[in-house]
Amino acid sequence: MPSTLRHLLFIVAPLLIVFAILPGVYENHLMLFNFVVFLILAQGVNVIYGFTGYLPFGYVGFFGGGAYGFAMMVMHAHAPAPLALIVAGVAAVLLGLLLTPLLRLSGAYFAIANLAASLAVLHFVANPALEDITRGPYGVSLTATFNPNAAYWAALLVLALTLGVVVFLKNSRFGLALQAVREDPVSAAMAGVSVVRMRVVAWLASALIAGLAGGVYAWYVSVFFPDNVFSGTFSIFAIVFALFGGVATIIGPIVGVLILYGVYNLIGFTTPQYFQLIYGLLIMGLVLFLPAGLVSLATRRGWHVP
Amino acid sequence: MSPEPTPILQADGLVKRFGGFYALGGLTFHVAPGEILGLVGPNGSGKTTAINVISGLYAPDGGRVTFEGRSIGGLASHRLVHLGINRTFQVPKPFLSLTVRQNIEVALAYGRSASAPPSIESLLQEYRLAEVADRPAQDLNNVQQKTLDLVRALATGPRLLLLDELAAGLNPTELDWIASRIRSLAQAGMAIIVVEHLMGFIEQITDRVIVMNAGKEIFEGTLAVAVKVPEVIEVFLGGEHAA
Amino acid sequence: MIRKLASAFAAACLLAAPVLAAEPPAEIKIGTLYASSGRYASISMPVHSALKLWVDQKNADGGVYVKAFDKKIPIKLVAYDDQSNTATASTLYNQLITQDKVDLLVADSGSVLTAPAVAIARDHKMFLFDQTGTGASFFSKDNPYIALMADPVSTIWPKPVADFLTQDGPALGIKKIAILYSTNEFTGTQANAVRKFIKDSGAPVEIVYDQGVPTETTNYTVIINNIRAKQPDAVIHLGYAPNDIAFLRNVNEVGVKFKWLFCIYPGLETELLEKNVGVKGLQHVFTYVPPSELDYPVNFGMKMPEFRALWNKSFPDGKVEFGFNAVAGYTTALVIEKTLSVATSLDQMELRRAVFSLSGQLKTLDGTFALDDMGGQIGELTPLGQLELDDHGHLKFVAVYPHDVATGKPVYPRP
Amino acid sequence: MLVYALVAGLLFGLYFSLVGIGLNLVFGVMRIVNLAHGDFLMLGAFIAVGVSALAALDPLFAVPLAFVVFVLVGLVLYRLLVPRLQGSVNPEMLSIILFFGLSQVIEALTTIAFGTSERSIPSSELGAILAPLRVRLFGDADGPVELFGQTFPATWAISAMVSVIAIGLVYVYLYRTRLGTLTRAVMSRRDEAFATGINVDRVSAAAFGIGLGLAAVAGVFAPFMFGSVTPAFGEDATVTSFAVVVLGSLGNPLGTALGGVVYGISYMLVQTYLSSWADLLPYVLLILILLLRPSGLLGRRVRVA
Repeated sequence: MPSTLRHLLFIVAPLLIVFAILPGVYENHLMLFNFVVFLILAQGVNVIYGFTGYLPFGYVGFFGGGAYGFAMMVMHAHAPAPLALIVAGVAAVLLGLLLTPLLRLSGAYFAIANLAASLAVLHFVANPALEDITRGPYGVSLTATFNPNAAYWAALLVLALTLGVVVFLKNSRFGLALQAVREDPVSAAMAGVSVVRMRVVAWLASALIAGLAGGVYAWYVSVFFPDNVFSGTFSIFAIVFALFGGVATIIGPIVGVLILYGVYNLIGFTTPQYFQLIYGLLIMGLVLFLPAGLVSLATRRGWHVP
Repeated sequence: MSPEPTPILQADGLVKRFGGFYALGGLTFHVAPGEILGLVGPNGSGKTTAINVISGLYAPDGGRVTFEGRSIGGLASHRLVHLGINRTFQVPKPFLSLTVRQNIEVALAYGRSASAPPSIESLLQEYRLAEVADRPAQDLNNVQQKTLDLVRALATGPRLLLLDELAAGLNPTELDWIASRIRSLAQAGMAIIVVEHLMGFIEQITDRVIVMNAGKEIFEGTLAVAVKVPEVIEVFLGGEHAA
Repeated sequence: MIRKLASAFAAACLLAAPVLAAEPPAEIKIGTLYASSGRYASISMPVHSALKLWVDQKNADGGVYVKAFDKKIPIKLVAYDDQSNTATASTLYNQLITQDKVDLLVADSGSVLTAPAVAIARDHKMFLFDQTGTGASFFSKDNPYIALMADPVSTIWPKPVADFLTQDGPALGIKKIAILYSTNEFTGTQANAVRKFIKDSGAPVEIVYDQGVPTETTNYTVIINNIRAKQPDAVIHLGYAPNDIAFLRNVNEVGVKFKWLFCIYPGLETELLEKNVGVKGLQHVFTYVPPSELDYPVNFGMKMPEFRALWNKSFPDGKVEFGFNAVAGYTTALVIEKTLSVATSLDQMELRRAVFSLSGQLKTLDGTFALDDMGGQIGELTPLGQLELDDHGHLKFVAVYPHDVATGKPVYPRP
Repeated sequence: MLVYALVAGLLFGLYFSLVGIGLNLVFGVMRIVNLAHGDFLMLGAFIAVGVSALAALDPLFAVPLAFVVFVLVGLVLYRLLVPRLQGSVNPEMLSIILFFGLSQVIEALTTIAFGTSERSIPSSELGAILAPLRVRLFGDADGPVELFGQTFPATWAISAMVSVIAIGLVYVYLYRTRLGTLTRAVMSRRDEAFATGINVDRVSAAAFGIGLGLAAVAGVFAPFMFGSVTPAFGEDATVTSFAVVVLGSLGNPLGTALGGVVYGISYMLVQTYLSSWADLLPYVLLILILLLRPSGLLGRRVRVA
């Protein structure tokens, strides 16, 4: 069996099926929805960080951009949710195009510039001068498309698409070439890889993923402020989850989200007063003791991790 | 030497500046298919810069470089690879977290070799990497990494190959082995430019050398003749001319 | 629309019937969130602490009277920490509804953290006790599942300020007004409202400066200088507590004396502002007169002095400041208590009916509880007042507008 | 208005140089992105609040205290965190996440200890010991100071003055002491510094300690420059520090001073003429500088992929 099929059959399908069944069993649908959103975002981070080495510290810029793309379509064009969702993705891709010059930066410089870019987008969207377009700081209320159930299924669809992208990257020469670019751009160019084009494609793909996630999020929550959808914790969580599991793999980010976001919710439900403290310590421990993620426990033993 | 065929690469008055420093100050030379050309000269004479310009790492600031009659100055590296130019690096830079096989796969897939490229298995066998094929490149020793760098270049089916200090750090047996590989590549019609400090190695494999100083060529001919030219001797100051 | 509500109500009554027959529960579960850290912690903690105070007080007394079961039942407060993070807040609101199956859902403080609850509550047909989320977008005709407990909606809150300037102002010599606001939902909406009230009044006053600054602004020296250049007779500054602290400190440090200056938080969080700005810096400043100064006639719950004494006893370490937000939390609690004492079942639509039935009737230490038909709070209005020093050098409030509650004359211009 | 904005921007900017300089040192020497930088600032502010409230002393006394305490904290943290971090595959990236975790821990602990309310210090307390000097210079011991015929908060002038002194001392450290010279060597060529036998570990530990100490010193003035502080104050301060540092170029303390001033002046100009867009400024400046002049205003270092 080709590995692509194996990955789709034994990783992607079971995950999707579980999350399709869970709402019937477990009633905190928003928690399930947030799991799906973080699965999407963590894989989006995986695409850009895992496969090209750019750490998108302002990843939430695309997410918020998508959410506002969705909101503006609903508010101004009275578009139906599915169409608005597509526009959410397009909005994020356009934002990604605008930010492609950032790819000239390396390492921490890229991470910081990306963070600054996401904050710039936040303050732009939230400026009262744009009240007629974005509702500025006053927040949007999308009662016309309010349908959490449909939004949940849309989120699963976006997750399926995202996982499809990652499976493709993991099994294709394209993905291999991306990793080559990450390891050494000069050598990659000397292998005939168009370094700039590869990076831009990965960058836009991860922007699209976050934009769609932002779109379904806007659809689901329907009332939000700029601070809600541009909250830096989306970036941080997505990155920490992806790293915890292990990037450049399919299952790493999935395991990362399931375990770490699970633990996060467990702490939140049980010992709320030390929530932030415990979580901060957990993150530090992760970096110090498992810097290559959980999958490294397996790869260190020479096992292959998809 | 047989009568010279048409050159595959022709450099005319190449200039490369870094700030006010002229790394190349009007370098002119050519190389023909099937020929092994040595670039020699003291440190800082512009040998590696020449290779970097030809392989597209730097755009030239002046002069002209043509490959198979086509001007290639300033083209991006991957475009040059597709045209049939490739190189190795003084310090090899394989894709460390990828396996040896994956390293070669990338080049095979993206090299757009004009001729059918050699198969991955034959490359692994021929260059003694079969045993480590499924290990990540970071596990390889320096010589193996250098070989992998060469194989990565060969996988794109180049017609012009630039070798930057390939021989450094190899023991005599390995040197003989790699020299024979290079010669057989040339015999198959590949043009090869070798930058090297080891004069014995240069003498062993090159048909012709260009001696460089301060970004320009000061001698062209065989090494045996070069070492008798006073200007060349002066440049090396009795340095490395082992011949 | 009315028909829709009516049918929903009818359905609710049908559902309510079996609840009445059921055994009384061992406890009434009230679910809420708070932010112990992050950007909204300083407004969330006082509100939440007040709610907790009420729960402890009632439970010590055997619980609250619940009409649906005609007996006192202890309260269980299910509270989670959202850390000012709205995605976390969403999950936790949902957890409260679907897993903990709380009987009453109470939002976290402030509009940003209330926002996620609005849609979730509506989706699960849970009535949302909105404590201080004054966002105008929360209240719509097609959403019956929300009411604002303790703050007036932002669109009408600043009416006394505008009315004073347009009606009493010209006689005092106030002709030029400057408005400076932080660009967030809370203060931005109030700025819009003030501007509209002033323009619509037709009074001979002119707005000579009207600028929004980012909410993160903590540095007003240059802005103060720019306002001074316009020579306004009155300056309205609308910002959150940290903005007010920085603004007032800068005003004093630069040595500017605006003839008439209004800020929100000297009235709402007087102790906090006094600690950070100092008594001298607050003297002559106009602000909202908090309920703690007005001694509203109370027909339910503790009076202000009692509440304050209990607060100081319960939180002696001063980590959570007593102030308007503390009162807001307690007001929410009182609305809940009263609601439980009149609702004939714990069904959500019956709770809504009970809450709305209190409108205009319930008088707490926060003033008269009054709702518009969308659930927006239009009672509990705060008059305009001025901070002056009493004989002992302590701050006191002088209410100046509306005239029927006024306790003195405004000092204008500031000496 | 223009003159006022320019002078205010200068004072404000000099202070921001001090805010950023510790971050610069840590990143320049170790390639570590200290996302908890703003939290150390916040802790410095709490030390000042404590000195003022408990001991009733001029907050200026908190400056040496904060510096010494946080140099020590820095040395301990360095031992605990950095060697493990440097041993990983990509320390630069992982440091971002590690120090984000640390910032969470610091904020949580501070909240548990002090609560969430805004804290500050009366403006008149800062520089109380300088009162005789002020009487001689300005004629009174209280109230604003006059510069170019305009009045500015005295606290701003004092903060700016202390910032200049602190930056001067950093300059002396880097250019006039042996450890400082080695520090510069490590900054410019970390890889080669190892090869030349410099005790990179010692240099780094010192830089880390001094970086944290400087952040805490800047924090002492935060209650005056920002009106008040809360445990959540660190996050915004960190991002602004990055803007200042990147503006000026990394690894160059004079650059940070220039970056701070450029940032301060442009901030005040935007606030004067386009006030509601003022918060876009640091981010847009940061991105533009990175893209157009990647080495910063005074830098040589290449940071292009």
